Amino acid sequence: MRKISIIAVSGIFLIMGLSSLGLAASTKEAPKTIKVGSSCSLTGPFGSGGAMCKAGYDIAIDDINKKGGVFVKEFNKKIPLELFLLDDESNMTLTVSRMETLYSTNDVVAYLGGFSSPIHAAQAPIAEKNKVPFLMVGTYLYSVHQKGYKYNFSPFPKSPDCAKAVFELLDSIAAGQKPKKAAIFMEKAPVGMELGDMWKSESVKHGYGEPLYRDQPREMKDFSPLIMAAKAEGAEILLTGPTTPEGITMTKQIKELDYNPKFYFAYRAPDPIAWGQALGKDGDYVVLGPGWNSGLKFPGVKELNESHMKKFNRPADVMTGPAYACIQVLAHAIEKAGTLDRAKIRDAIASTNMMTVIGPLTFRPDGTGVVVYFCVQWQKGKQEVIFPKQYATAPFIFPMPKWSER
Amino acid sequence: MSSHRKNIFLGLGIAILLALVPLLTKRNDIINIMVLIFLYICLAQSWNILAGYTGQVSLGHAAFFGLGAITTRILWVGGYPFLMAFTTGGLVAVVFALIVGHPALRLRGIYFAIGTLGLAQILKITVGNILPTVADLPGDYIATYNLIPRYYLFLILAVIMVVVVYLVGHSKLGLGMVAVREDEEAAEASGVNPFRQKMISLAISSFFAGLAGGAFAFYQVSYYHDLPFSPTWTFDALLITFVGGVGTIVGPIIGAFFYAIFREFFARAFPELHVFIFGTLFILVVLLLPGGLVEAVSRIRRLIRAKKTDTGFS
Amino acid sequence: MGKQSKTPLLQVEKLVKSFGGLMALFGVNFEIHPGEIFSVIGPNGSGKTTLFNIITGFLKANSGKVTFMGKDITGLPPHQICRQGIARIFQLVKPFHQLTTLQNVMVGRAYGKDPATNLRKSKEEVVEILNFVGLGNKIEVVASQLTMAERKRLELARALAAHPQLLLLDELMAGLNSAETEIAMELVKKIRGSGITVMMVEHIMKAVLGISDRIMALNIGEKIAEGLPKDVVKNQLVIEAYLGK
Amino acid sequence: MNLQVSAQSLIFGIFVGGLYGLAAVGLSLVFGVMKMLNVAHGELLMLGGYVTFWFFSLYHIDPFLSLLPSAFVLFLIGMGLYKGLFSPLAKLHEEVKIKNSLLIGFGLSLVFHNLAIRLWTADERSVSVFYSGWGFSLFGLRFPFIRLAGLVLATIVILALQQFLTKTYFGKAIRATTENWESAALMGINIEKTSMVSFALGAALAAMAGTIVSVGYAIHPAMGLEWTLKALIVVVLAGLGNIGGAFVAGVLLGGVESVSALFVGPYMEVVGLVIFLLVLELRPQGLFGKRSE
Amino acid sequence: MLEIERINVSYGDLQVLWDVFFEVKKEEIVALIGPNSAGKTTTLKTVSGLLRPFAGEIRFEGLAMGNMPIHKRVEMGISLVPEGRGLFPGMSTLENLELGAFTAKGRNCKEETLEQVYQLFPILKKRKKQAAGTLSGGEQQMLAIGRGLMSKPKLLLFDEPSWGLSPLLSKVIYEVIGEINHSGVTILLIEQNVRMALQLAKRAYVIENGRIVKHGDGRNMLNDQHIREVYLGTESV
Repeated sequence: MRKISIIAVSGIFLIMGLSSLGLAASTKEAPKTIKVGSSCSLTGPFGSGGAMCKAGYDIAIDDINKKGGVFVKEFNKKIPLELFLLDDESNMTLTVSRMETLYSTNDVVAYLGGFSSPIHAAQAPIAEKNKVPFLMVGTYLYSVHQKGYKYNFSPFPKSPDCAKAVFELLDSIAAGQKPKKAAIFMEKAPVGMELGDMWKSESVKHGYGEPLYRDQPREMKDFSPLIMAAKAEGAEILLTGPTTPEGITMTKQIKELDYNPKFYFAYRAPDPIAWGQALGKDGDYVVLGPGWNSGLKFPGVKELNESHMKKFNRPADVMTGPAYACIQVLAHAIEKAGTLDRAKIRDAIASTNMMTVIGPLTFRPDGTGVVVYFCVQWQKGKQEVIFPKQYATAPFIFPMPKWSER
Repeated sequence: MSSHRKNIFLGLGIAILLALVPLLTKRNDIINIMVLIFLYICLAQSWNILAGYTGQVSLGHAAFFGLGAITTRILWVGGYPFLMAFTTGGLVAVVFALIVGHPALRLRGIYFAIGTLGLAQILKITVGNILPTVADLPGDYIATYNLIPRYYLFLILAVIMVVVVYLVGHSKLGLGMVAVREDEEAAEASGVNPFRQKMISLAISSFFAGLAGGAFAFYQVSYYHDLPFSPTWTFDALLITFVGGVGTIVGPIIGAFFYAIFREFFARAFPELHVFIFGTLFILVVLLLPGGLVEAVSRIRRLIRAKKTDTGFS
Repeated sequence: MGKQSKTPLLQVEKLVKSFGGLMALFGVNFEIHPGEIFSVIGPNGSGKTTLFNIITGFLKANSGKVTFMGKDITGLPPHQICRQGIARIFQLVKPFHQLTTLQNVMVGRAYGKDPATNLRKSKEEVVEILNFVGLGNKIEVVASQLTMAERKRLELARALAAHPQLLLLDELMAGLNSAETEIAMELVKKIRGSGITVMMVEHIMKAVLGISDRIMALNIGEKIAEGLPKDVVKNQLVIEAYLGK
Repeated sequence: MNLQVSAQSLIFGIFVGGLYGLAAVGLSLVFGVMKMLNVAHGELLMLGGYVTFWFFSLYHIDPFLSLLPSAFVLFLIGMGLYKGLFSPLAKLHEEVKIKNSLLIGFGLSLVFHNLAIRLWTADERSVSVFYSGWGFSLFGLRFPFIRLAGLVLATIVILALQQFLTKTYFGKAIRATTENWESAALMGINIEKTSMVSFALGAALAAMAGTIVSVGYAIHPAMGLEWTLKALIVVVLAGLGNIGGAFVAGVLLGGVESVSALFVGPYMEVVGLVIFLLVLELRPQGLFGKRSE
Repeated sequence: MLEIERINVSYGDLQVLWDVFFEVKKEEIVALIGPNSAGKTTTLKTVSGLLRPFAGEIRFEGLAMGNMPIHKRVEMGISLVPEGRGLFPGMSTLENLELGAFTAKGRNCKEETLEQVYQLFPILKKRKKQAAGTLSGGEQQMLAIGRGLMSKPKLLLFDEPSWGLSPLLSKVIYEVIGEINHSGVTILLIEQNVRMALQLAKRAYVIENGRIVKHGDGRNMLNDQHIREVYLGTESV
């Protein structure tokens, strides 16, 4: 009797599970929608980045569907896009499961990225395995593109772009004012090491000498051991990559310890608009490389900002632009391919050569985007593009004023 | 014993049924969620041996899972045959368990729980620092990656795990473990060496946690090396076992189904509120069924029985 | 009257135990001979249970020596002492609550002296023991469902299943009514009859006097009398300690 | 590494440690009185931080002024949680109680996490007052006002709590309940009420820690778990139910971590944990725990 | 004053009291005697509210107590000196005593009662700053009794006041119990040391296996054949 009820209960679970999966339809008639999927972090530590991406996807799809959708030659009609976005709870195993769900249940023609490098590291091979074109933003991770994957594309800067651009920016400083000695604090994690090592060699290459290099422990709450070391060494260039909450704490402590680097670059931490809200004027002068900025003059940016304004009462966030561009690239590729066949869409993406909200875009054979690397600086509570010069919305302020002189 | 035979037939039946799943569906998401369920069963069941049967609530389970994963992955990708890498993973976890077992098992109750949590965290941070790279597979592995063998590996592992727990539960060894859990002094007075029982149970627990880690390393294509050491694996095992029914053999199984399927179901149905909804459901289950989901099973059973004998009463 | 052979089964010498500053046992000496029923009496807090706990290894004595069958067992852990052939019951019974009576007793059988390796084969013997203590009709009952008196019997059965040569009974009769006490006394006699030496701590005088071969009286950690029941009970020190002046 | 750098790191480590301590004290109080393990403690801390953030961004109330109001809000929430979710567990057997309180705490942490995202978005927040970053120097060492104030306030709160627990009748009732709830009930102490107030106090203490975190560090909806884990380790390090000890242990751990970060970098947490394990091996009852017979 | 009517009590599935009944009149000393685990402690716990009967009724001063919580019963004037003393070992002697006076009534005349307790047990005054857990057995018992008195109870329940005490100390404690009774406090006690209890008690009830089997005058009981057999031994005295 007991065993039967156990079977009954597990049966109920199974049926619930299976029925919730729904049944995938596969006919040759024109589908009602073109399905795209994203396993994105809405909860957990990557939740804030995930939310920025989601906004970009939503607005872009809205914009396209307002015009009736994407024209697919195979069916000779415009078909609207439909986004299936599942929360992966910032969990690297759940995200695999969600990717499979999107593939099997929702039968998506393309994947869109989530947010953060560890999540993408887990997602990329799934796209490759399922042979679904995958467009990802919100990660600098370069190594993932060096594995010969064919379905992974990223219209987003990668570690080498950042390493190069940061030192080009430094080189643009007048000879007499050039800062001396760099301090690098990076997490011992794939991106941290990748970018940290590149900065290290760029520093030597560009004549700034061997930098002070410190591994930043994860979930650090007190950065004084790092800051004091940099201060003691007289490092005038600070290059680092904390998470946003860590970066907020670090900046507060830099001020408290009266450490005055002339140049302060942080990847990822100052990206969200929350940086400025959280730090106020103390967040100013920090330079970041977010891949995009709402002040850029590329076509479509203005409209994107307006839509974002309507929804969230502020111009689009840094991840929102690249996320929007993903949809632009995808729509363009589908139209070019004229079919919903994933392999053909993949080929169309690979041959992308178009203007997007993040600027002109093509892809290298490894799937990384040939994108403009924008250096952005927080100025008066706003993110301003300062590099490359032709896109600048404001001049680069250097050196960063001393805390006592602000 | 006829109940023995019934149990074995029932188990076999379910296992065969599950073995047929990949033949009935080509859908990776179903296969995938089943893999997740089997993984949870292995994790929870191996934790259950130590916590449920022997009464030692450990929060360091992720350490064994992680050791199994890292060993298997490195050896396998390094070119050794998978089965050898897989078994070595389990053994490395056991060796670690034997080393830390002596000092750790001297601690009692919450001190043991938090102490083992500390141990696991040390290992996680150390691994994260020594191997900060992505543990990924060479491109040609991915080209040939197939979920089906993973499915069967996990299924077989889960079945073995359940069988082992069943056998241990019905053996002299299991009797001694449960005696230690129920009353350490009384067990000692009856000739049971509590420390030995705890050590054996820790060894079994860590071996299977290590194997589960190895299977994970075989399944998950690409991840950071310290991911399998993350405390969430421990908490998953604990929550699944507790919510299913600790110290029972069906508890972790029901718990794993509940935990994986409901979470997946809500995540699909309510992308923005699923965590809230699942949390609420979880609290409700705990408040209404303090003995775990197995209690629901026994309540249903009682209900059925009450219906049958209803005539006489009231 | 017990048969007094030359080598004692259990020999306790100069046992001293203190908790913090409190002296619980102060140089206690005694011997138990094979086949006898030896009782320890004394008011609460006189050190009887402490004595039991030291003999069975649950407490470490500050000094002194315990010899069992000519072998020094001082300081051995409880499970080894059990395997040497000393089993005990606890004053506050400690059944394995979630296990059936059969499983409870099986623990003793599987881990005590001459441990069983095949549980199924020893089931018969365990059932026999359960019958012996009068729980034959409760084989599949979970221990938490038993009454207090039944739990005592269960505890006794579990101890017997460990095949002891010496059985230590801590207040076996406590909580039993006169009729049940009679039955328990018969049981103890039968146990002794089967060749097991019995040492017991008991409050119920009727029982102590009825079945003991020898009695030792403790008061505040010291031995105040030892001898035949009829002598000990007339000892003035014992009367004062036990019943008040 | 020169002495000044080490000393500076030690000072900053102590500032963080004060927070570890404050977070642990609330958890310890709840565990001591009720034998319940509230793993949603970190989420209560997070809520406290957000309440402070709310006061600051909506009404421009200085976070140090809103310390008590935030604590009060969480006190009320704590009372509600106890009444609704935890009091049914009070009558369960001790082990089942710990287990089920842990499970409910887990469910709660999910609920609060998601709720915070809906209410405040997943963005990271921090309260920056006009005087943040200000401070004074002593022997070449920097003492920022906000961190000093945080530590001083935490110390005052703990001292006040100690006074409350040792000097007032109600405080004594809480301690009595911790030591022996049956006897406490026999003294005429209302156990249900004492438990509820202790739980609410635990939540209020978490809120104060949250307030200080929101000023000197950053808050975000996912921050709960790491604080819960840290608090758990500190509670056990100090010895269960030892309230003043938990604070001291927290300060010690914070100091050790920061100084060791100078020498072992990313292994800094390992140093703290190794010390923790050594303490457990040598003193299984914790640093300040009493040995029970 | 206290009327117990056929109460039945169980621990989970295990019933331990069957139809236990007795009464205690104002200013009486009543003893409840019986072998270990006969249900004496359970009875006291039920009276004080730590356990609830599933059948039967307890009335105090004519008021049915039903589901009244423990602390309300203390406020009404029932105080228990529990088995094994139940002190707060980490708190000082004085704090233990103060907690005894937790009720409003107790608090009102705290200082006064404290003086009385110190008079009964002068040693407690000397030990007032010492943690209760570090006191000797006798001192702990004194503290437990003193604490019981602090709430100004009308009815004081003693669970084995001579537990773990030397005969001499037991005697002292018993004298004090007598004194307390003289000051107007009604007393219900359970005791292993039957002779002592019966000498002091006005009336006594015998409980065996969870049932009341006998009751009568305290001193007469000392000569009762059954009592002598069961508790004092046939051959002794």
